[in-house]
Amino acid sequence: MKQSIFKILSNSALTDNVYKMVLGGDTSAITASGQFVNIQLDGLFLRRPISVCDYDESTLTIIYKVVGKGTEAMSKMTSGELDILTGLGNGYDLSVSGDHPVLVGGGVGVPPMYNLAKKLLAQGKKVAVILGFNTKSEIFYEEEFKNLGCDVLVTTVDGSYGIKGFVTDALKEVSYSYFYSCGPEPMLKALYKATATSGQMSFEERMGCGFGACMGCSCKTLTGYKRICKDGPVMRKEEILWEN
Amino acid sequence: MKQSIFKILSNSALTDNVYKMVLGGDTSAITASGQFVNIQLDGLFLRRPISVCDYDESTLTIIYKVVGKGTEAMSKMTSGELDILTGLGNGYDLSVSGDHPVLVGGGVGVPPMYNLAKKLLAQGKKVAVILGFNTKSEIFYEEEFKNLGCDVLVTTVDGSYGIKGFVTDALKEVSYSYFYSCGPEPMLKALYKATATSGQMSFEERMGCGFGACMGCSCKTLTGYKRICKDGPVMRKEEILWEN
Amino acid sequence: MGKLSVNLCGIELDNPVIPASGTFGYGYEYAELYDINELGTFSFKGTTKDARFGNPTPRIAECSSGMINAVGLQNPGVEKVISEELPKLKKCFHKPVMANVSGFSVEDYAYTCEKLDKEEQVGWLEVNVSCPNVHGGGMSFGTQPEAAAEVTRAVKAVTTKPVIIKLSPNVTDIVSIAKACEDAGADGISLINTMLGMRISLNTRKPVIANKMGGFSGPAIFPVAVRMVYQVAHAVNIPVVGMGGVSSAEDVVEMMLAGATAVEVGAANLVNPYICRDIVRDLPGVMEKYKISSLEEIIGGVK
Amino acid sequence: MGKLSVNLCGIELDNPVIPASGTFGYGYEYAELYDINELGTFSFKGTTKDARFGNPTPRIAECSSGMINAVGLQNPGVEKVISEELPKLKKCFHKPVMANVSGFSVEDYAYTCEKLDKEEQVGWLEVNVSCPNVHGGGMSFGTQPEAAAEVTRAVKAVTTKPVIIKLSPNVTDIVSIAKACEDAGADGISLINTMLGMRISLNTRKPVIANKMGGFSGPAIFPVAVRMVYQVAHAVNIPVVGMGGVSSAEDVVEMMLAGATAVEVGAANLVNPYICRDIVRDLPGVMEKYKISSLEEIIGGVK
Repeated sequence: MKQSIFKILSNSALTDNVYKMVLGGDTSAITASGQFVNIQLDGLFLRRPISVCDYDESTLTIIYKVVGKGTEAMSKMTSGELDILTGLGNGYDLSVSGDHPVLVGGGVGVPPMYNLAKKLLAQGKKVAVILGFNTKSEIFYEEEFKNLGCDVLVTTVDGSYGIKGFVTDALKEVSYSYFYSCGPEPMLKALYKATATSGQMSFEERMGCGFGACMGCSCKTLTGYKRICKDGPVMRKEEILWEN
Repeated sequence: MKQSIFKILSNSALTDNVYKMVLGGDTSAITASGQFVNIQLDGLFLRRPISVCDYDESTLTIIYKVVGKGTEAMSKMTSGELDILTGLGNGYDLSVSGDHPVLVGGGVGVPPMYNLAKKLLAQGKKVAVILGFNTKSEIFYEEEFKNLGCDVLVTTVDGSYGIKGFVTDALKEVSYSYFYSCGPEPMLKALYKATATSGQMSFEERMGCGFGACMGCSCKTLTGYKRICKDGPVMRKEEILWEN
Repeated sequence: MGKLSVNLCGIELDNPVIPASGTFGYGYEYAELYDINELGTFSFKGTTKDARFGNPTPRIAECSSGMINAVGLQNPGVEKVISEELPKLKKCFHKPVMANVSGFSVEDYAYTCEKLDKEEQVGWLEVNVSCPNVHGGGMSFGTQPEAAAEVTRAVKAVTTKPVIIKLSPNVTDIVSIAKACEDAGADGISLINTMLGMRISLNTRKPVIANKMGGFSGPAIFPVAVRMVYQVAHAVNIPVVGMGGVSSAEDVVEMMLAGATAVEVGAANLVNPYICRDIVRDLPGVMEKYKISSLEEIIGGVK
Repeated sequence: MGKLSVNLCGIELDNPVIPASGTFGYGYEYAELYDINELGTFSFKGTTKDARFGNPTPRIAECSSGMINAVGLQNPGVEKVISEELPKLKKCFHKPVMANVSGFSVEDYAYTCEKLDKEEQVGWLEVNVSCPNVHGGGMSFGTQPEAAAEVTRAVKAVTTKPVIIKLSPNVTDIVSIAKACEDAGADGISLINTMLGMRISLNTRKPVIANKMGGFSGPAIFPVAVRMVYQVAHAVNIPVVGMGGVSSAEDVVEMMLAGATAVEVGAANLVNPYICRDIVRDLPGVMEKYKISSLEEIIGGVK
């Protein structure tokens, strides 16, 4: 974990309420795909945790949906600096992917799949990607994943684009050695049942600190109590305990 | 009273801890010398009341001393906009000045004398000005008053510049028809005793609203309870009641 | 009824927005800024039997997301309020107004309320039982259920208009006090009054406020206010007027979901004199955003 | 003694800065960020007799200048704390540590404190009497003087180290509770614990926190904390540890002027993990600015 100042390089809308922000700064603390950053915003007390979409030595890309005061304030930023904690969370373990993993992202669960796909492709893996949205107007990053060289399937609940239905409907058409996923809990639950292989899922929870100190985001797993922010956000399918 | 947005045109240091800020905006609510404005600052709850040094149709000049979080934040501003309530307080009554009034300002009580001097000179009055400071390094606006065409006397407590002593020592060397003053309470008290004529004094107090609603800055006078912010800050010598 | 209107103790308000006592004077300073008839009503400056100057200055201190005040119920006394302030108020405000009353003995409260009850424009009596109590040894009426009930009974005995008891948050068990007032005949409960707070100046090494401590208000106390409004609204069967740090239309909706029938806005008026008018104008948009067809329907919406 | 050092119940602290329980774990997460031996000491995660998962999530809500938490004393239980956490703590922290203890019965408190009292690195026992009390019918030990005194006596009977009782601010008369603890043998008082607060989501029309209400902390509660520290410090003759919204070296000095011998920093750690180290480093500059030669000298400087 590292606390440092990032410069806003760009901030643009991908859909009606989903934005992409590129920041310049020290990314050395980011060690894995699937980690998140925690952003301090003027006038708000708690930092706002946002998953990392992509990063290199000097830039950080995040994609966020406007859901409250914090993300609304972010969506209006055009320049300036942000105090950010980087390198938070465990991130995905690539070592167990097998040779043709599938990456499943739903809504704002799509972004972390991007850097993960890059890394897996760099390791010579064949990467299939399933992107789930409610409707056509909410779709983002389909082209970006294609440009990386992934096989991309898009699903929309209302059938306005791609496969009609849920990510699990697209999963039937894919052969995969392992799965990685991020998205709303109902999607993860459905995937848990629908997947034939082992895999990893990234979870969301309201956080206090984001670095394991406050126990604000604890959850129960088959291997004991875990902190989403520090021991997660990524959990292995084998340890997940669905409480309801 | 009017609430409007002003643009910071300039902000520069006059001494170690006294700054001059020029703002652009709608000054139509300012009706008299000696009034003040109330400025909203990010991250601070209450507005900060600051006396008006000078104004014209489209610009407002304030001079402020760094004493706390608010003024410290202001001192660092180089550009941007401020939400300001203008036209607060009664201001000075020029109609009773006689033909050669004296204006007495002490420290940050100096600024409101500037616009007052301008107005009195415009009415063809002969204006004497006494500026009191602790030491040479704290002196500001001597030249500005001279350039207006006032007879200017400067006093310093340590004698490092001008007349050694207090404004009351300089008062002895001036003949005047009436006096106007603004400064720390001990100075006003001394003036109250030392002045041979009637006059007006501007008082300071911690304020809540600044426009007469909260009774946060009440004081007792010989003509009843007054609100410094609304019935003041200017009081006539005849109504002043010194409580201690 | 309009989608913004609510019924407070039998009187319909065009909207639930009410400037709180002590932050709105007797209305006419604000009437110079906008037509205050846009408001549901307002609660005028705390009035006592006799005229009071209040506490020495400084009376105000700044805090994170709030302020402390120690004005000390400055007011001209009930006779002058009736003879001088209410006529001026009548000129700029044409709706029933909430009369805020404080006292230092049960007799004080009864005396002042009986006088104001006879004033045509007074719609409700808001009885502030959170002020220093002389004859009770420094404690305040609002911190003892029996004392609060005693004031309530005394006021109800000499008045005809709805009596709303305004409670202090500086207590262990707000519910027991609210229930005692209800049992004693109160027509409504308003809460929360300010929290007891203190700031110290590092420069002078003295309290910022001459009176040492004062009433802490502003957005900082909103979470405590929402909690107490929720607790009280679910424990009594009379209307609750919620207040404490409210400064936006969203805050008003949150207070109503917690159980408030109407909402008072206090400290925010001192920072933005137009805030109550702005909140009234913002409410329809906020209702649309959160799919609220009528404010009446969401009162106590959180079980 | 150094100009920053203070003496807390017979143990000298290099400086008065103490991360508060529940915001600093058992220290080692922060030890990855900086040398936590720069701190005066810290109060470790609230420990109970048995292991607890705590409350359902969400446990966190945002507020103006603060936050609400409803973690619910998640901890592995005193045996595991001693066998697994303290050894890890010992590796990164070499000073006496403050052991924070909670319980649900007088026996719980005594049991847990007796065990921790025997641990060499434990310098003080901070007994949190502001948690839900099962056997007392929903009230909390910290809201009744006699209950707080009962816990104090039970803990003192089985321990040898200084016992500091941590009080709840959600009470009518904090002084009476502090005095009861002093009379029962407490070596110190720490306050304030969090205020009971609540937020409601306009989107879901449900409380933001699964447990409905939670503990409100952050700069928002600082004025209430300063007031209560001042009241208690002037009423008891044992050291007071001040906390509640402290987030700067200036806040530390203000708390000490109010009467605090040492100062705990809570919520601020969650926003800036380096804040306590920064405060320690900022203190000399702040002392110079306000002409303070030694912190010991300003304790209770405001009469």
